[in-house]
Amino acid sequence: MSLIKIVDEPIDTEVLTKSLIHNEFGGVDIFIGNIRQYTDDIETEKIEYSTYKAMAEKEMQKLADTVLAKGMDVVMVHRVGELQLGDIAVFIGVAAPHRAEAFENCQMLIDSLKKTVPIWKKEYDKDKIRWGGLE
Amino acid sequence: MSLIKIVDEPIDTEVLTKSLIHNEFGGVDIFIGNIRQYTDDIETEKIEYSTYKAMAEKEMQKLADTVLAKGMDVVMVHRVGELQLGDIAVFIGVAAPHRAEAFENCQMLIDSLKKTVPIWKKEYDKDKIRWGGLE
Amino acid sequence: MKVKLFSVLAEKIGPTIELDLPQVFKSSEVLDQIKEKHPDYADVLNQSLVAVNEEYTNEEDISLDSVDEIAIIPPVSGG
Amino acid sequence: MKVKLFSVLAEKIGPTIELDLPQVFKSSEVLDQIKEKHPDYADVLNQSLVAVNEEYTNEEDISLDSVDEIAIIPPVSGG
Repeated sequence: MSLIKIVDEPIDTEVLTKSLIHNEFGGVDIFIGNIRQYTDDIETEKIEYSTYKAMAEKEMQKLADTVLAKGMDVVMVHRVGELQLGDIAVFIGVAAPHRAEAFENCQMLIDSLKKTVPIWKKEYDKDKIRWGGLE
Repeated sequence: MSLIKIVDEPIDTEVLTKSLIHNEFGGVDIFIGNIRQYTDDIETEKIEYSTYKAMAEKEMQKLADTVLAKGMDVVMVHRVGELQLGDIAVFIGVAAPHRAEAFENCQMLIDSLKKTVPIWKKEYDKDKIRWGGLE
Repeated sequence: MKVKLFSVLAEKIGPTIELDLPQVFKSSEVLDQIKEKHPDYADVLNQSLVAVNEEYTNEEDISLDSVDEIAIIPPVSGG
Repeated sequence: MKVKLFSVLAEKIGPTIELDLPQVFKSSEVLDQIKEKHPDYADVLNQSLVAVNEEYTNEEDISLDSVDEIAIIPPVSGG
Protein backbone atom coordinates (compact mmCIF):
# COMPACT_ATOMS: atom_id res chain seq x y z
CA MET A 1 0.00 0.00 0.00
CA SER A 2 2.20 2.77 -1.28
CA LEU A 3 1.86 6.33 -0.04
CA ILE A 4 3.13 9.25 -2.11
CA LYS A 5 2.37 12.81 -1.05
CA ILE A 6 3.34 16.35 -0.16
CA VAL A 7 2.20 17.48 3.27
CA ASP A 8 2.31 20.74 5.20
CA GLU A 9 2.26 19.14 8.62
CA PRO A 10 4.95 17.30 10.59
CA ILE A 11 5.84 13.90 9.14
CA ASP A 12 4.78 11.01 11.39
CA THR A 13 7.70 8.60 10.98
CA GLU A 14 6.04 5.96 13.13
CA VAL A 15 2.93 5.59 10.98
CA LEU A 16 5.00 5.60 7.78
CA THR A 17 7.50 3.06 9.15
CA LYS A 18 4.74 0.71 10.30
CA SER A 19 3.10 0.93 6.86
CA LEU A 20 6.28 -0.58 5.36
CA ILE A 21 6.36 -3.70 7.56
CA HIS A 22 4.72 -6.49 5.63
CA ASN A 23 4.85 -10.26 6.01
CA GLU A 24 5.73 -10.57 2.32
CA PHE A 25 8.84 -8.42 2.62
CA GLY A 26 11.82 -8.96 4.88
CA GLY A 27 13.80 -5.78 4.37
CA VAL A 28 12.90 -2.12 4.69
CA ASP A 29 15.22 0.78 3.96
CA ILE A 30 14.22 4.27 5.03
CA PHE A 31 15.83 7.59 4.30
CA ILE A 32 14.97 10.59 6.46
CA GLY A 33 16.19 14.07 5.62
CA ASN A 34 16.01 16.63 8.41
CA ILE A 35 16.94 20.29 8.71
CA ARG A 36 20.63 20.59 9.53
CA GLN A 37 22.11 23.50 11.46
CA TYR A 38 25.51 23.76 9.79
CA THR A 39 26.58 23.23 6.19
CA ASP A 40 30.30 23.77 6.42
CA ASP A 41 30.53 27.28 7.90
CA ILE A 42 27.00 28.35 7.02
CA GLU A 43 24.56 28.32 9.93
CA THR A 44 20.93 27.69 8.98
CA GLU A 45 18.08 29.02 11.12
CA LYS A 46 15.08 27.63 9.24
CA ILE A 47 14.04 26.52 5.77
CA GLU A 48 10.89 27.37 3.89
CA TYR A 49 9.94 24.73 1.31
CA SER A 50 7.51 25.58 -1.47
CA THR A 51 6.17 23.34 -4.21
CA TYR A 52 4.16 23.06 -7.38
CA LYS A 53 2.10 20.48 -5.57
CA ALA A 54 0.11 18.76 -8.32
CA MET A 55 3.16 18.35 -10.51
CA ALA A 56 5.42 17.39 -7.60
CA GLU A 57 3.09 14.56 -6.57
CA LYS A 58 2.91 13.39 -10.19
CA GLU A 59 6.71 13.36 -10.46
CA MET A 60 7.03 11.54 -7.13
CA GLN A 61 4.47 9.00 -8.28
CA LYS A 62 6.43 8.41 -11.51
CA LEU A 63 9.55 7.67 -9.48
CA ALA A 64 7.64 5.41 -7.09
CA ASP A 65 5.99 3.57 -9.98
CA THR A 66 9.37 2.34 -11.26
CA VAL A 67 9.93 0.69 -7.87
CA LEU A 68 6.36 -0.51 -7.35
CA ALA A 69 6.58 -2.16 -10.78
CA LYS A 70 9.38 -4.33 -9.41
CA GLY A 71 7.03 -5.62 -6.70
CA MET A 72 8.28 -3.54 -3.78
CA ASP A 73 6.37 -1.17 -1.53
CA VAL A 74 7.18 2.53 -1.49
CA VAL A 75 6.50 5.51 0.76
CA MET A 76 7.55 9.02 -0.32
CA VAL A 77 6.44 11.98 1.76
CA HIS A 78 7.85 15.49 1.53
CA ARG A 79 6.87 18.28 3.89
CA VAL A 80 6.58 21.89 2.74
CA GLY A 81 6.12 25.18 4.61
CA GLU A 82 8.38 26.59 7.30
CA LEU A 83 10.64 23.98 8.90
CA GLN A 84 12.84 24.46 11.93
CA LEU A 85 16.16 22.82 12.82
CA GLY A 86 15.70 19.08 13.31
CA ASP A 87 12.33 18.99 11.55
CA ILE A 88 11.94 16.17 9.04
CA ALA A 89 11.64 17.42 5.46
CA VAL A 90 11.47 14.10 3.64
CA PHE A 91 10.76 10.44 4.40
CA ILE A 92 11.38 7.78 1.77
CA GLY A 93 10.95 4.09 2.44
CA VAL A 94 11.20 0.96 0.34
CA ALA A 95 10.14 -2.52 1.47
CA ALA A 96 11.56 -5.36 -0.58
CA PRO A 97 12.00 -9.11 -0.45
CA HIS A 98 15.79 -8.65 -0.34
CA ARG A 99 17.65 -5.90 1.47
CA ALA A 100 20.05 -4.95 -1.34
CA GLU A 101 17.07 -3.94 -3.49
CA ALA A 102 15.59 -1.92 -0.65
CA PHE A 103 18.82 0.07 -0.23
CA GLU A 104 19.39 0.55 -3.93
CA ASN A 105 15.87 1.76 -4.69
CA CYS A 106 15.55 3.95 -1.63
CA GLN A 107 18.77 5.76 -2.56
CA MET A 108 17.64 6.06 -6.18
CA LEU A 109 14.35 7.62 -5.05
CA ILE A 110 15.91 10.35 -2.90
CA ASP A 111 18.59 11.07 -5.53
CA SER A 112 15.90 11.36 -8.23
CA LEU A 113 13.54 13.39 -6.06
CA LYS A 114 16.27 15.97 -5.63
CA LYS A 115 16.66 16.20 -9.40
CA THR A 116 13.13 16.15 -10.80
CA VAL A 117 10.45 16.92 -8.20
CA PRO A 118 9.37 20.60 -8.18
CA ILE A 119 10.05 21.49 -4.56
CA TRP A 120 12.21 24.47 -3.64
CA LYS A 121 13.93 25.58 -0.50
CA LYS A 122 14.48 29.09 0.76
CA GLU A 123 17.17 28.79 3.36
CA TYR A 124 17.31 31.37 6.12
CA ASP A 125 20.97 31.31 7.04
CA LYS A 126 22.56 33.48 9.73
CA ASP A 127 24.43 35.55 7.13
CA LYS A 128 21.74 35.75 4.43
CA ILE A 129 18.89 34.04 2.62
CA ARG A 130 19.85 31.35 0.10
CA TRP A 131 17.59 29.86 -2.57
CA GLY A 132 18.40 26.16 -3.03
CA GLY A 133 19.40 24.80 -6.40
CA LEU A 134 20.58 28.02 -8.04
CA GLU A 135 24.07 28.15 -9.44
CA MET B 1 24.42 9.20 21.22
CA SER B 2 24.90 5.76 19.75
CA LEU B 3 22.88 2.79 20.97
CA ILE B 4 24.13 -0.75 20.44
CA LYS B 5 22.32 -3.67 22.04
CA ILE B 6 20.57 -7.00 21.98
CA VAL B 7 17.06 -6.95 23.41
CA ASP B 8 14.43 -9.58 24.11
CA GLU B 9 11.47 -7.24 23.80
CA PRO B 10 9.79 -5.67 20.76
CA ILE B 11 11.94 -3.03 19.05
CA ASP B 12 10.50 0.49 19.40
CA THR B 13 11.26 1.97 15.98
CA GLU B 14 9.90 5.37 16.96
CA VAL B 15 12.27 5.92 19.87
CA LEU B 16 15.23 4.65 17.83
CA THR B 17 14.33 6.78 14.79
CA LYS B 18 13.96 9.92 16.92
CA SER B 19 17.35 9.26 18.53
CA LEU B 20 18.94 9.58 15.06
CA ILE B 21 17.52 13.03 14.25
CA HIS B 22 20.17 15.58 15.14
CA ASN B 23 20.66 19.19 14.11
CA GLU B 24 24.26 18.37 13.13
CA PHE B 25 23.25 15.71 10.64
CA GLY B 26 20.97 16.06 7.66
CA GLY B 27 20.59 12.48 6.49
CA VAL B 28 19.50 9.32 8.26
CA ASP B 29 19.36 5.87 6.70
CA ILE B 30 17.58 3.08 8.54
CA PHE B 31 17.40 -0.61 7.78
CA ILE B 32 14.66 -2.70 9.36
CA GLY B 33 14.59 -6.47 9.02
CA ASN B 34 11.30 -8.16 9.82
CA ILE B 35 10.10 -11.75 9.83
CA ARG B 36 8.98 -12.69 6.34
CA GLN B 37 6.33 -15.31 5.65
CA TYR B 38 7.65 -16.75 2.38
CA THR B 39 11.20 -17.39 1.21
CA ASP B 40 10.59 -18.71 -2.28
CA ASP B 41 8.34 -21.71 -1.62
CA ILE B 42 9.18 -22.09 2.05
CA GLU B 43 6.53 -20.79 4.44
CA THR B 44 7.85 -19.59 7.79
CA GLU B 45 5.66 -19.65 10.90
CA LYS B 46 8.00 -18.10 13.45
CA ILE B 47 11.71 -17.65 14.14
CA GLU B 48 13.57 -18.16 17.38
CA TYR B 49 16.73 -16.07 17.65
CA SER B 50 19.41 -16.97 20.18
CA THR B 51 22.67 -15.21 20.91
CA TYR B 52 25.96 -15.25 22.75
CA LYS B 53 24.94 -11.91 24.12
CA ALA B 54 28.13 -10.49 25.61
CA MET B 55 30.16 -11.34 22.52
CA ALA B 56 27.40 -10.26 20.13
CA GLU B 57 27.20 -6.81 21.71
CA LYS B 58 31.00 -6.54 21.56
CA GLU B 59 31.01 -7.47 17.86
CA MET B 60 28.18 -5.03 17.13
CA GLN B 61 30.07 -2.30 18.99
CA LYS B 62 33.20 -3.00 16.91
CA LEU B 63 31.19 -2.54 13.72
CA ALA B 64 29.53 0.61 15.04
CA ASP B 65 32.88 2.03 16.16
CA THR B 66 34.17 2.09 12.58
CA VAL B 67 31.22 4.33 11.66
CA LEU B 68 31.26 6.42 14.85
CA ALA B 69 34.95 7.09 14.19
CA LYS B 70 33.93 8.81 10.95
CA GLY B 71 31.77 11.24 12.94
CA MET B 72 28.36 9.68 12.30
CA ASP B 73 25.76 8.44 14.75
CA VAL B 74 24.79 4.77 14.87
CA VAL B 75 21.96 2.67 16.28
CA MET B 76 22.12 -1.13 16.10
CA VAL B 77 19.50 -3.15 17.92
CA HIS B 78 18.81 -6.85 17.41
CA ARG B 79 15.94 -8.66 19.06
CA VAL B 80 16.23 -12.27 20.23
CA GLY B 81 13.69 -14.80 21.49
CA GLU B 82 10.60 -16.02 19.68
CA LEU B 83 9.50 -13.70 16.86
CA GLN B 84 6.28 -13.94 14.87
CA LEU B 85 5.57 -12.96 11.26
CA GLY B 86 5.98 -9.21 10.80
CA ASP B 87 7.97 -8.75 14.02
CA ILE B 88 11.07 -6.62 13.69
CA ALA B 89 14.29 -8.59 14.25
CA VAL B 90 16.84 -5.86 13.60
CA PHE B 91 16.99 -2.07 13.39
CA ILE B 92 20.12 -0.37 12.11
CA GLY B 93 20.35 3.38 11.63
CA VAL B 94 23.12 5.75 10.61
CA ALA B 95 22.89 9.55 10.80
CA ALA B 96 25.45 11.40 8.71
CA PRO B 97 26.17 14.86 7.37
CA HIS B 98 25.69 13.55 3.81
CA ARG B 99 23.16 10.98 2.69
CA ALA B 100 25.51 8.84 0.57
CA GLU B 101 27.56 8.07 3.68
CA ALA B 102 24.42 7.20 5.63
CA PHE B 103 23.32 4.67 2.99
CA GLU B 104 26.77 3.20 2.52
CA ASN B 105 27.47 2.70 6.20
CA CYS B 106 24.01 1.44 7.10
CA GLN B 107 24.27 -1.23 4.40
CA MET B 108 27.79 -2.13 5.52
CA LEU B 109 26.56 -2.55 9.12
CA ILE B 110 23.73 -4.96 8.28
CA ASP B 111 25.92 -6.90 5.83
CA SER B 112 28.66 -7.20 8.48
CA LEU B 113 26.25 -8.04 11.29
CA LYS B 114 25.06 -11.01 9.27
CA LYS B 115 28.65 -12.23 8.93
CA THR B 116 30.25 -11.69 12.32
CA VAL B 117 27.73 -11.16 15.13
CA PRO B 118 26.94 -14.36 17.09
CA ILE B 119 23.17 -14.47 16.69
CA TRP B 120 21.44 -17.56 15.34
CA LYS B 121 18.03 -18.26 13.98
CA LYS B 122 15.95 -21.38 14.31
CA GLU B 123 13.31 -21.09 11.65
CA TYR B 124 10.02 -22.90 12.18
CA ASP B 125 8.87 -23.48 8.62
CA LYS B 126 5.67 -25.23 7.62
CA ASP B 127 7.57 -28.24 6.27
CA LYS B 128 10.35 -28.46 8.92
CA ILE B 129 12.70 -26.62 11.25
CA ARG B 130 15.71 -24.93 9.65
CA TRP B 131 18.79 -23.65 11.44
CA GLY B 132 20.03 -20.47 9.77
CA GLY B 133 23.56 -20.22 8.40
CA LEU B 134 24.32 -23.93 8.05
CA GLU B 135 25.42 -25.23 4.68
CA MET C 1 -1.93 33.17 -21.08
CA LYS C 2 -1.14 33.19 -17.35
CA VAL C 3 2.13 31.41 -16.59
CA LYS C 4 2.76 30.09 -13.07
CA LEU C 5 5.93 31.09 -11.26
CA PHE C 6 7.52 29.42 -8.26
CA SER C 7 10.30 29.79 -5.73
CA VAL C 8 12.46 32.91 -6.13
CA LEU C 9 10.60 33.92 -9.30
CA ALA C 10 7.23 33.85 -7.55
CA GLU C 11 8.60 35.88 -4.68
CA LYS C 12 10.24 38.51 -6.88
CA ILE C 13 7.81 38.72 -9.82
CA GLY C 14 4.57 37.27 -8.47
CA PRO C 15 2.73 33.92 -8.52
CA THR C 16 1.81 34.32 -12.21
CA ILE C 17 2.83 36.40 -15.19
CA GLU C 18 0.65 37.20 -18.23
CA LEU C 19 2.35 36.33 -21.55
CA ASP C 20 1.19 36.63 -25.12
CA LEU C 21 2.12 33.31 -26.72
CA PRO C 22 1.71 32.36 -30.39
CA GLN C 23 -0.37 29.36 -31.53
CA VAL C 24 2.73 27.22 -31.71
CA PHE C 25 5.80 27.90 -29.60
CA LYS C 26 8.78 26.33 -27.89
CA SER C 27 9.58 26.46 -24.18
CA SER C 28 12.53 28.75 -24.86
CA GLU C 29 10.13 31.42 -26.16
CA VAL C 30 8.27 31.37 -22.85
CA LEU C 31 11.48 31.92 -20.93
CA ASP C 32 12.64 34.59 -23.39
CA GLN C 33 9.44 36.60 -22.97
CA ILE C 34 9.86 36.64 -19.20
CA LYS C 35 13.54 37.57 -19.51
CA GLU C 36 12.55 40.55 -21.64
CA LYS C 37 10.11 41.76 -19.01
CA HIS C 38 12.40 40.94 -16.08
CA PRO C 39 16.01 41.04 -17.23
CA ASP C 40 17.15 40.97 -13.59
CA TYR C 41 16.09 37.30 -13.40
CA ALA C 42 17.68 36.15 -16.65
CA ASP C 43 20.17 34.12 -14.65
CA VAL C 44 17.46 32.14 -12.82
CA LEU C 45 15.43 31.78 -16.03
CA ASN C 46 18.46 30.41 -17.87
CA GLN C 47 18.55 27.61 -15.28
CA SER C 48 14.78 26.98 -15.40
CA LEU C 49 12.62 24.47 -17.25
CA VAL C 50 9.10 24.91 -18.56
CA ALA C 51 6.26 22.56 -17.57
CA VAL C 52 3.10 22.28 -19.66
CA ASN C 53 0.11 20.56 -18.08
CA GLU C 54 2.33 19.48 -15.17
CA GLU C 55 4.90 17.76 -17.40
CA TYR C 56 8.42 18.90 -18.21
CA THR C 57 8.92 20.04 -21.79
CA ASN C 58 12.08 19.96 -23.84
CA GLU C 59 12.56 21.54 -27.24
CA GLU C 60 9.37 20.23 -28.83
CA ASP C 61 6.75 22.45 -30.49
CA ILE C 62 3.88 23.24 -28.15
CA SER C 63 0.42 23.99 -29.48
CA LEU C 64 -1.37 26.66 -27.46
CA ASP C 65 -4.68 24.76 -27.83
CA SER C 66 -3.27 21.81 -25.91
CA VAL C 67 -2.12 23.95 -22.99
CA ASP C 68 -4.15 24.03 -19.79
CA GLU C 69 -1.35 25.23 -17.60
CA ILE C 70 2.20 26.51 -18.07
CA ALA C 71 4.71 26.81 -15.25
CA ILE C 72 8.31 27.89 -14.95
CA ILE C 73 10.38 25.43 -12.92
CA PRO C 74 13.56 26.91 -11.43
CA PRO C 75 16.23 24.38 -10.37
CA VAL C 76 14.53 22.15 -7.81
CA SER C 77 15.97 21.74 -4.31
CA GLY C 78 13.74 19.42 -2.33
CA GLY C 79 14.97 16.75 0.05
CA MET D 1 37.37 -26.62 30.97
CA LYS D 2 33.70 -25.90 30.26
CA VAL D 3 33.14 -24.83 26.67
CA LYS D 4 29.98 -22.90 25.77
CA LEU D 5 27.77 -24.15 22.96
CA PHE D 6 25.11 -22.23 21.03
CA SER D 7 22.38 -22.66 18.47
CA VAL D 8 21.91 -26.17 17.13
CA LEU D 9 24.89 -27.46 19.15
CA ALA D 10 23.42 -26.15 22.42
CA GLU D 11 20.08 -27.71 21.60
CA LYS D 12 21.51 -31.11 20.65
CA ILE D 13 24.49 -31.42 23.02
CA GLY D 14 23.70 -28.96 25.83
CA PRO D 15 24.68 -25.40 26.79
CA THR D 16 28.23 -26.46 27.74
CA ILE D 17 30.57 -29.36 27.22
CA GLU D 18 33.48 -30.33 29.48
CA LEU D 19 36.78 -30.70 27.61
CA ASP D 20 40.27 -31.57 28.76
CA LEU D 21 42.53 -29.04 27.05
CA PRO D 22 46.34 -28.93 27.18
CA GLN D 23 48.30 -25.89 28.45
CA VAL D 24 48.76 -24.66 24.89
CA PHE D 25 46.33 -25.51 22.12
CA LYS D 26 44.81 -24.33 18.86
CA SER D 27 41.15 -23.74 18.15
CA SER D 28 41.06 -26.76 15.83
CA GLU D 29 41.88 -29.01 18.82
CA VAL D 30 38.79 -27.75 20.64
CA LEU D 31 36.59 -28.55 17.68
CA ASP D 32 38.28 -31.93 17.18
CA GLN D 33 37.63 -32.98 20.78
CA ILE D 34 33.93 -32.19 20.43
CA LYS D 35 33.75 -34.00 17.09
CA GLU D 36 35.22 -37.09 18.74
CA LYS D 37 32.55 -37.05 21.44
CA HIS D 38 29.73 -36.12 19.06
CA PRO D 39 30.60 -37.35 15.58
CA ASP D 40 26.99 -36.66 14.49
CA TYR D 41 27.71 -32.94 14.62
CA ALA D 42 31.02 -33.01 12.75
CA ASP D 43 29.37 -31.19 9.87
CA VAL D 44 28.24 -28.24 12.02
CA LEU D 45 31.57 -28.18 13.87
CA ASN D 46 33.46 -28.06 10.57
CA GLN D 47 31.60 -24.82 9.83
CA SER D 48 32.12 -23.37 13.33
CA LEU D 49 34.63 -20.94 14.78
CA VAL D 50 36.05 -20.83 18.30
CA ALA D 51 35.82 -17.72 20.48
CA VAL D 52 38.12 -17.21 23.45
CA ASN D 53 37.20 -14.51 25.96
CA GLU D 54 34.47 -13.32 23.57
CA GLU D 55 36.85 -12.85 20.63
CA TYR D 56 37.13 -14.94 17.49
CA THR D 57 40.32 -16.99 17.25
CA ASN D 58 42.13 -18.15 14.13
CA GLU D 59 45.02 -20.54 14.02
CA GLU D 60 47.10 -18.93 16.79
CA ASP D 61 48.38 -20.79 19.84
CA ILE D 62 46.10 -20.32 22.83
CA SER D 63 47.46 -20.53 26.36
CA LEU D 64 45.02 -22.13 28.78
CA ASP D 65 46.05 -19.65 31.51
CA SER D 66 44.75 -16.75 29.45
CA VAL D 67 41.35 -18.35 28.89
CA ASP D 68 38.36 -17.19 30.91
CA GLU D 69 35.77 -18.45 28.49
CA ILE D 70 35.69 -20.60 25.38
CA ALA D 71 32.71 -20.80 23.06
CA ILE D 72 31.91 -22.59 19.82
CA ILE D 73 30.36 -20.27 17.24
CA PRO D 74 28.35 -22.06 14.53
CA PRO D 75 27.72 -20.05 11.33
CA VAL D 76 25.87 -16.92 12.47
CA SER D 77 22.47 -16.05 11.01
CA GLY D 78 21.24 -12.84 12.60
CA GLY D 79 19.46 -10.03 10.81
